Amino acid sequence: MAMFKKVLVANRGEIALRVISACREMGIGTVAVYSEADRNSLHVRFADEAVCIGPPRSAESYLNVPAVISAAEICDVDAIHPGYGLLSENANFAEVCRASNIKFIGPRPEVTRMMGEKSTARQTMKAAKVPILPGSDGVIASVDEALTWAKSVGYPVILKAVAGGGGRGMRICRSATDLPDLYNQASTEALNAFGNGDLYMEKFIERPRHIEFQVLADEHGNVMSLGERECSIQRRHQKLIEEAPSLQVSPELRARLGGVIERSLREIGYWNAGTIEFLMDEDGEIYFIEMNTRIQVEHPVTEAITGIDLVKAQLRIAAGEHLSAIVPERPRINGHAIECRINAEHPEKFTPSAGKITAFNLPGGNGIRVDTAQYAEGIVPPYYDSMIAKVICHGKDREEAMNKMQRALDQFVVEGIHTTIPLQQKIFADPDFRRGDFDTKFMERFFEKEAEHKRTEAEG
Amino acid sequence: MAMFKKVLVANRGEIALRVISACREMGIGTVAVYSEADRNSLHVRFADEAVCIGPPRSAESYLNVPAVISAAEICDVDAIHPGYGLLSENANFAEVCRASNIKFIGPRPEVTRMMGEKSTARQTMKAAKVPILPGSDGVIASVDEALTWAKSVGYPVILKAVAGGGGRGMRICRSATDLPDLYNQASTEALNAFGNGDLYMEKFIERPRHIEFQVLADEHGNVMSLGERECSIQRRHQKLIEEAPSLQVSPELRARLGGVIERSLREIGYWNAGTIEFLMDEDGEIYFIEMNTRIQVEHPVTEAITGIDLVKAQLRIAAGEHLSAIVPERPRINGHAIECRINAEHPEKFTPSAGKITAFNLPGGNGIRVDTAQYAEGIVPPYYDSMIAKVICHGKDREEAMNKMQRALDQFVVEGIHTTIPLQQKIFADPDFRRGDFDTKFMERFFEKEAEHKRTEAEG
Amino acid sequence: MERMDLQELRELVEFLKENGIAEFELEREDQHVKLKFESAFPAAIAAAPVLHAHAMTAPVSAAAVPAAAAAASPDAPAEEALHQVKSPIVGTYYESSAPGSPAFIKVGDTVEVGQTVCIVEAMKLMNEIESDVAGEVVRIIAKSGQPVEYGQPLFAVRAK
Amino acid sequence: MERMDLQELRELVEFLKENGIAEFELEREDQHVKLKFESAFPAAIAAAPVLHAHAMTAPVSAAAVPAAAAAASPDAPAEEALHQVKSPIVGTYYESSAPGSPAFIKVGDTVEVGQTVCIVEAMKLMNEIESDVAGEVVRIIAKSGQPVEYGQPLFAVRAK
Repeated sequence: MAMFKKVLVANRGEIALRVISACREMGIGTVAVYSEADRNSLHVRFADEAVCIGPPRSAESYLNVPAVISAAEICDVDAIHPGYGLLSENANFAEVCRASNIKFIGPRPEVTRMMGEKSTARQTMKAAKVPILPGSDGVIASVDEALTWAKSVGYPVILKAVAGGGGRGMRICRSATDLPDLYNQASTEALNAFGNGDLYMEKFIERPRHIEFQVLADEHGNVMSLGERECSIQRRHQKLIEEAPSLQVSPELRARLGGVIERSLREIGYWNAGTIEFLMDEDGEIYFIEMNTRIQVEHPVTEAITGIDLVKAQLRIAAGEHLSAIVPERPRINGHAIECRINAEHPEKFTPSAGKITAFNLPGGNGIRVDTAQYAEGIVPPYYDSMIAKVICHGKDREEAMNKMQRALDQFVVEGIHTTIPLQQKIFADPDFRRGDFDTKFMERFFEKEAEHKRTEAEG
Repeated sequence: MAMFKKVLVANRGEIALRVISACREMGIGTVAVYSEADRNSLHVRFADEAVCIGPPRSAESYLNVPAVISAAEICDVDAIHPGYGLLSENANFAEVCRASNIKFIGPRPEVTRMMGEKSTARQTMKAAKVPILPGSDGVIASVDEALTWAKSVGYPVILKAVAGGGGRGMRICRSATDLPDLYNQASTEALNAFGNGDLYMEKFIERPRHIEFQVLADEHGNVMSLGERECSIQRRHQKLIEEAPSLQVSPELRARLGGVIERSLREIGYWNAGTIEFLMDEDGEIYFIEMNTRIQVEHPVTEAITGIDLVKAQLRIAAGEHLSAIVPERPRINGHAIECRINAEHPEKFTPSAGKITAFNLPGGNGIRVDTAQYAEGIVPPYYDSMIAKVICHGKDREEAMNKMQRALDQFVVEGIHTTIPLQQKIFADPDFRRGDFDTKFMERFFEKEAEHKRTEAEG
Repeated sequence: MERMDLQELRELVEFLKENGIAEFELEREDQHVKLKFESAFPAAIAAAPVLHAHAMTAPVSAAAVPAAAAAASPDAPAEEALHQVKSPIVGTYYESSAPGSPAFIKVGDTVEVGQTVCIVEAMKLMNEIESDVAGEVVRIIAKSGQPVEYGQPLFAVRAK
Repeated sequence: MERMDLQELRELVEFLKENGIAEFELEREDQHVKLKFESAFPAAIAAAPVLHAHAMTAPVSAAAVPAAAAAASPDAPAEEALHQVKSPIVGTYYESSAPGSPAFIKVGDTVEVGQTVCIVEAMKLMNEIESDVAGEVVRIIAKSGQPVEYGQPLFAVRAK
């Protein structure tokens, strides 16, 4: 199959520009789509063609399947790249593309759908021998059964209401002695709250790390794991900082888990770039949580340390190329890379900060990559995701990458709106972060320390 | 010797910011110096301290040795990094630094002086077995002697007046038959023009390529060649585009010449980063022309393909570190890198274009590095070098690097002043350039083609 | 405007713009000038997209209507009074229901609100587009068979 | 524009910009001027250096002299009329020729053009700095032993 002549990019912001840039470098024509709020966006300016598909609200523009497909048809494109978010994991959209004879750059809709349902994905991965978070796999009938499950899962465990939500009917249990009481409390609470006292059990991880594996898979059954990223620095499940490699993943674990993932995705018939997300417990045990069947925000850290262009790889895979032509040999890991997501948010209150950017200076120089679609005098519209830029630093080791990031953040000037830069500057000065001593609860502790610090200062 | 605590950067623009960034990443304090015209420059903003050293004219500020030294003294710095140009190859300045107990980041003044005098440098390199441009090495007494020299040098040769200049008393000679007449013409012309008919002879290279080797050398006698860059795309001896590696340098030549250079610099007692410039003739023979004893504008292309930070290496060498700690093993060449120097000049008339930058969008994304000290609403003052930015693209091969550069140039928006971007966009679309079929005369032919093209269009 | 004629005003405006002045007011016994610029001088980067080729004919965007027009000529209100019927969807514009059939409307026709004025084909569906205004059709902007984007003007109508 | 022609306005704006003034209003019986710069001016990136610590005491730069002074008080022209004697070189400022010796000048003294007013040491050399103005010393700005940069104000003199 020949390479595409023209690709529509069904996204906005930095990822739209990222895909447009990759296409341009490959000689592929590009079509941008945009809402009325994005008329002056750089993805519109730098695409070969651009089509307005609706009013500002995403539901009426970027998520409007008929509008996107019509734009693709009137511009006569061969393929659609969905970026991340928006329509990227929408199996219906992928089906409409197929019906319209437009190549969707992603896996088959059936695979997207399977991986989109958490329990199906879990069962699929379990069957393929990928380690999943141990648990009761269903309703527990009695205290005795709970004790048996807990013994096999290993303490601590967490009891959750099947009908639950919001922490009600939920108990963390650290020993067999405590279990009967906690079981009864949780069941009663659940019954009162939801009219259903059924509970199930999962292994409880006190301080999980978020580790994810990047893969590339072609349409001919070839899969390659490109190693992991660690994304434990999160605020309310929103990643703030990502890095690769993870300090917690040994070459043996990387190779072993990579092998398991490669086999499982081959069985599923997966193709495209993809990410398998895991939690790692305090003992270094790792458990599957979900799979993302698209390019990921933090893909550049993997690009930095492997030298592989993941977006170009997506395009080549979708055009039918063999993985062996795209990645001739398993890449060595070269140095260490860290990414900061720069969001248009107040750095302490996290309120979104839309508006006009009055001053904008991007950091540059050795080992700094910036992915952004913003510019001086540009507008951050209030309708979409608050991320306005990604800064990626690549150094010979983690220490150098962190020092580069500090330097880059100091030189990243954004005025007119608030950004998370001051927060990230503080994180990079935090001794625990610098040592690599963190997990997904890091930000909670960080904010507590900050508050404590402020109280002390106020008193002093 | 411990690492410096504080370094003064005796330069301006992108290279000042480059050095400041390297220092920051190493935990070294920085002092910027600036003229009154540069008060709002980024090197002033991003240094820890900044000292105004004089009025706009370079001679009264950046080239004012007492002012720079006084600034270093009042700020109590350990060392001065001179960047390129300005005081970087001024042996007197290096001597004043030494006398003032401030470490000059560069070689000993004696070595700077030796390499600064062309004939001494030539003799030194010749003695160290570095190939130099063959020639008579002095005045030719007669036609017969000229014939003898020409035979040993090999045709074509060029006769030049010892007292000459501006092409007078100069003749290119392609065969022994023509030589006697040309010799007499040149001698007569020289006598009439300069009152001195003495001639000397050099090998004439019709279409030389500019090839230069990057080296690092420590203060303990260790030297390492980091391979070559090709800088043949020049306009009036001003480099416009540089790349590494050169298509013309085989691994064998790279290793052999690297070895010769390493030996010769060890003999000289050279330390610091440095660049040995050569001309390469049509047969691939290579001849020394001069050495630069400082960091070079185009150093980032070598950084891209070797992964070595040359400015950090300079700092570590000057602090007394061993090369083996800085570059543990000879680096492999990784892919291909190209740099464009973006000048504030009219892209056809080459008149300098100072003024206020009204819009500024830097290209970013995978494999793009930008070194600049400019920003939207910044001012390009009329007093200094016209270079406002460098764009460096790194790809897996030359084709990808060129495609990246085209994409990056398309996304590099500068308004309010003229830049060379439109010229470089045309060069990257030129079939000869893309094939690698060029030499230092390329730009002459390119402008002729452009003029021809315009004539044809006007007629058509 | 004897004291400050247009030429002088032009220079003043030019000067204020160069110096990034957003608001200016000058009052004297015989004269009062007050000026306020649009929030952004059309940011150069943002404004540029219109420079490069697009699949679509550029919709009448903010930048395209020079503020000068409004400011300069109170005696030429022609264009402003017209209502534009815009495409509510992306697709291909057709003037008639089938090849060879007469166009739904032509210049000089009177249209009512809700009257079908054209077809926009999207995803193989023929969507009848209705007028959102009543009045006289003054100009047909789109050409039959032409791709149109969301919000692209199709007709100019002098509203009644 | 007889009172305030463009040239005058130009100078005013230049002055306001240099001093980082965002808004300006002047009202007199016969005249009223009001000016507001675009938010971004003076360019935020450029203006910021004063925010971070420098070795030098910030020379009287733009930002330091509050424009308010000029704008607010036509009857307090104090600051403007003063001439600043600035350091012509980078170095260390000394008020006297040797420790313990009396200062070359003190507040209230009258200085002549060419009179030695202080020493700036640079590269171990004691450079005598001469006044470039004649008048009364109103304020001594620098402190003995303090490093000074090129153009840094040392004294304020009311010129005669």
